[in-house]
Amino acid sequence: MRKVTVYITLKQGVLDPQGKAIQESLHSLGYKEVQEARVGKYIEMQVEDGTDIEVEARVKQMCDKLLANPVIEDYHFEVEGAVRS
Amino acid sequence: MRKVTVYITLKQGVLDPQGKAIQESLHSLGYKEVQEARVGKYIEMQVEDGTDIEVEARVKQMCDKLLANPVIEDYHFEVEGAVRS
Amino acid sequence: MKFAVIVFPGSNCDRDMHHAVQEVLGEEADLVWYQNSNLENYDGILLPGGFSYGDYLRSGAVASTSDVMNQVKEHAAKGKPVLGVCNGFQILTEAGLLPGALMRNKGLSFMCHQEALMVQNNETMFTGGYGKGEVVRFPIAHGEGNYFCDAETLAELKANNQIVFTYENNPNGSVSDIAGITNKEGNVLGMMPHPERAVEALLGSDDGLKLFKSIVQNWRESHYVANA
Amino acid sequence: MLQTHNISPEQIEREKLYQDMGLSEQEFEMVKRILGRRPNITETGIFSVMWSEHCSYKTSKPLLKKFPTKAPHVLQGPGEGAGIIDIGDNQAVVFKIESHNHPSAVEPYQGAATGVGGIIRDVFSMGARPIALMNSLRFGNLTTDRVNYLFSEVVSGIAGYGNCVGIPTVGGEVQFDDSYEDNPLVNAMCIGLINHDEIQKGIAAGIGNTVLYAGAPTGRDGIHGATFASDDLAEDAAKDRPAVQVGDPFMEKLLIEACLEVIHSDALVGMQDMGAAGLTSSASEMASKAGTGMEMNLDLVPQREQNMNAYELMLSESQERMLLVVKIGREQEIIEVFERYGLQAVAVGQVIEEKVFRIKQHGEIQAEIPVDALAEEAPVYHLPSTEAKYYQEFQKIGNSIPAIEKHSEILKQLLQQPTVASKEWVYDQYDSMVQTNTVVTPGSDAAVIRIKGTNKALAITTDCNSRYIYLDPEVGGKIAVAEAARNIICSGARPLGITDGLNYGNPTNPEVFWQMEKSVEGMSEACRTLGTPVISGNVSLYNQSKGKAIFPTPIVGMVGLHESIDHITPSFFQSAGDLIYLIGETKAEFGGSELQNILEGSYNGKAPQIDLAVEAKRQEQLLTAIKQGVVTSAHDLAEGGLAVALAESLFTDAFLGADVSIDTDATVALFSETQSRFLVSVKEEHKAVFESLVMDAIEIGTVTADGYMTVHNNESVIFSEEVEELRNLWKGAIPCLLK
Ligand SMILES: Nc1ncnc2c1ncn2[C@@H]1O[C@H](COP(=O)(O)OP(=O)(O)O)[C@@H](O)[C@H]1O
Ligand SMILES: [Mg+2]
Repeated sequence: MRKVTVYITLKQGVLDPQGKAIQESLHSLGYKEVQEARVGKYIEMQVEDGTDIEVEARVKQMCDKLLANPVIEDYHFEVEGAVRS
Repeated sequence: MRKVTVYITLKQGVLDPQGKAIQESLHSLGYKEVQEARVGKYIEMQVEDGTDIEVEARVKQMCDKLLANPVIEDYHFEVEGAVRS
Repeated sequence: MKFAVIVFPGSNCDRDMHHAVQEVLGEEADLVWYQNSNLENYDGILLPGGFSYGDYLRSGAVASTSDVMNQVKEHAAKGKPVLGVCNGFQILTEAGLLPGALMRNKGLSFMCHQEALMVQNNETMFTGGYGKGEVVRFPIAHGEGNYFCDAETLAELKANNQIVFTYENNPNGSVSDIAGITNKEGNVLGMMPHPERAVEALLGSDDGLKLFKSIVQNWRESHYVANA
Repeated sequence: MLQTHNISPEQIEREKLYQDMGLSEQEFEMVKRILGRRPNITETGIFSVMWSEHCSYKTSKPLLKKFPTKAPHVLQGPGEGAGIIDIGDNQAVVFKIESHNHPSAVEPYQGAATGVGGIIRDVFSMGARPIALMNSLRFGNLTTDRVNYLFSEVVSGIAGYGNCVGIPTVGGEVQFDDSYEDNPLVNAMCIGLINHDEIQKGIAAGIGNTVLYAGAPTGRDGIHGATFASDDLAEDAAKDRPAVQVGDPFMEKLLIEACLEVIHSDALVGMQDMGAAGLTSSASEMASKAGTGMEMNLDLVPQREQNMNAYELMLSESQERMLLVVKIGREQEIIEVFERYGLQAVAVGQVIEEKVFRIKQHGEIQAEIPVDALAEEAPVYHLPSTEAKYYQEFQKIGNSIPAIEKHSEILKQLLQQPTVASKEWVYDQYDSMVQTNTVVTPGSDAAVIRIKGTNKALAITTDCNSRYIYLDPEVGGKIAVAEAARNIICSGARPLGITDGLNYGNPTNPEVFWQMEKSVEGMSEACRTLGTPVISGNVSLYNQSKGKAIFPTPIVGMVGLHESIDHITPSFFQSAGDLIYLIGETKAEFGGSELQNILEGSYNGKAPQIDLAVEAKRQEQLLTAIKQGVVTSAHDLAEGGLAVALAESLFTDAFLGADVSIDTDATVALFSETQSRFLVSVKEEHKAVFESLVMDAIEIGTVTADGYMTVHNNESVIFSEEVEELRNLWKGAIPCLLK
């Protein structure tokens, strides 16, 4: 079993109303030092083991097909114990 | 300016319908190797600089006061360039 | 009896609540903007539904941190009635005035239709007008009404009779079919279904009217005693 | 996306860059003549969006002239943000429909959401409080993952936006046909309520007055969206991706409240939303309408992204933005209102006498264009029109009666056709009750909204059976209007007027243009006969991909008035013992029918015919009967004919049944889609009065308590089916297809 973590963020330039609301509310709470906040998704999966290459290739497919919306989102992921490729 | 990344996940034992739905659709797409999927939030902030201690203390407050709901969520965060404390 | 309907940026059932109390129930009610407001002269506080702050981050989270909530807490501490409906319920849990949290519906999508509810506790200042076990029909309209709390909290809720309404057919996955709960003291009620949308038969149900009448009734009695 | 920094006018002409922006060579020459010089990149961009079909209606204008737009009760016809109709007591109803097809094909959630946001702004920019939303959708059949994805995401997008802004989504329609597979249609309609004295206009009057920018800061969202919407959907829609805009319904909600507050200030001169072509169209149109000019300094425009140039700022379609013209010296009081709602409002320019549109940035003039050149003087094309070949073939085909063994089986199939099946999966995701006015929620013929403080109510419906229009554009056009009116009448209201959402393929194809021309003529005639003027509308062309055009889909959004809430009539049977009447005779008409779809998997032959005089008479008589209180329920016959209408009338929690007898051929009687028919139930004691009021009503049976739908002819029982089973098939069909 491997832990795979997928990080999904909005593309640069794509409006992030949620991030904006969070930043404003942090300001009103006195955390004026927060200059920008952007919100993304964070998906943790337990995946049956395979070689790094296999797992990474499969996870990439999952992101492209389902997890991320390529029109407005970017993603990157980490496969536990994989040698950075 | 420092980049601060906050990871917010559902507590163990709190069920995650969204994660379950993702796992099911992944299965129906043929990715049967996915044993579990849990969805969390991922907040990237640009924060004015300060010492590691200061920044970390402030970010912790932000999480406790607003960003995470202790009833259902756990969080951890990374302050760019900070020495792991 | 004088009610304050708190209006947050993004509240959208505020006018409905105001209409229900002022036009249908015939009691006094003001729409009170969340900023520099003063709640001292109000007998009851109503937190309406909607999408305060767009429900960004978590529904009710941002609104729960606003100043006016401190006044709501003081008001509640005096034992005066506070009713939070839908987003109002979410705000109350986020603010810690009620236990638990409201999560995404188990089906993941927003739902809007009538639901049958059972009155589990008719001894609160909100439900005196109902019979115990009475089944009523209120509309629901939410995407995050899935009530969650841990086992101990649930046990407490039951022990103190804090569960006021339950769903007859649980639509959203709430633990123990919970649709509405009060605090220990019984003067703060949070519920996902919309009583203010059920005060006119023309719109499909007037079962909610009794809830508002109960609040007024209870207030009259306590004040009769107080002023006697 | 097109690179727009440091490009010289010469380069634009030499490399014909204007073509990438959607300007033809002739149009570019016109631009040069108007300016007396070569346009720079910003000016070229401004002309290209203002002269795009989306903004200029350059190919549809000649057709739109055919619509009847005037009537004593019309306070505002086409031209402003939305049309307005008087409903008495100093009140008026404001409504318009708008398409967001191309954006929804690329990013269904945001495309649909921003479509809803846009139409809402059209309505409150008139000064009206939005009180209801409708949506009319078209998708391919639910057989591919892509279509299922588009459908689910569009619905969530509409829900996500509409629910958050607190305007009830009270109805709509969804039709599924292959022609929409790559090109879904997403049309949203908004209805608002206003007092006569609060009506705003989008005008920039008063030389020297200040131009205020309010709402969201400008980003690079949707640059060239208007042009994008005026071209075929590229097979690789990816290249259009920069056009994706993201909506913020929370910001919209605050904008609504702030704008509806400032209209009460006499400091406000004019207000318009920034829709397609953003700052460019709102500013130039406001000036053009007022016969003035406008000067803007882009350095003052709130910006979300770094170093945006004039081209980007002028063409951005960032959402939730408004442009206001305010009396000079009175800016602050208006700005304060917006600030109280946490919104930015900034002075960005002023109204000038010289009728030019002058844009400055970094102390330089970035654009200087005669105002009228952009609006009034936009080119108009009279495109060639040719009667479609397929139509000529179809007209030769006679009406034959399909052979059917088991009518009950066909009924079950019909009820599971997604176009006929329950749309509960869709509308349960919409808050249809917020604002506590919704008397009739989604699920009936028309939605009904009561008007607080009066005894009146409004009925709303959207309709367009594009299969008929494809088979016969003119007849189909008449039917679309007539069906909408039927739905309004059945609810007990009198039709007031319509808004039209015209969706077609590529108009430069003469056969497509012919479809447009004929369907508009048909609609116009129906509008005249039924007394429903066209007060607003929207045109979406180039709805085709891989060279295949969608079915011509001119959606009719109709609003009606209940003079008394006592007239509100359900479309479902109410109690056992009531008599069931069918109004109107039935002919063998199966062209474009749901039955034909099931049996042949395609549509061909003649569309059902319609006699508008008969239609008008029946509607009038039924409405009279309803108002006299002798009609218990009324439902129109549409897809699937009598069998489906009868079943639908039984799909309530009342667990009723029906026993009806038919004398003609069972297939014709049950499944023909002959027009101008209604199914009503009447109490025994009202029999005489009802029959004296409604001429063409034939008593066909009674409502029963046995929970069965039974149909027989004089010899034998044709079928007897358990209503609960039929209902489950009908309810379960769409969720099942999405699994
Ligand atoms: N996209 C939609 N959004 C909301 N309600 C819808 C939608 N599609 C269909 N409905 C509702 O489902 C019911 C049936 O729709 P439809 O079959 O088109 O009615 P009709 O044929 O009488 O016009 C109507 O009440 C309609 O408002
Ligand atoms: Mg109908």
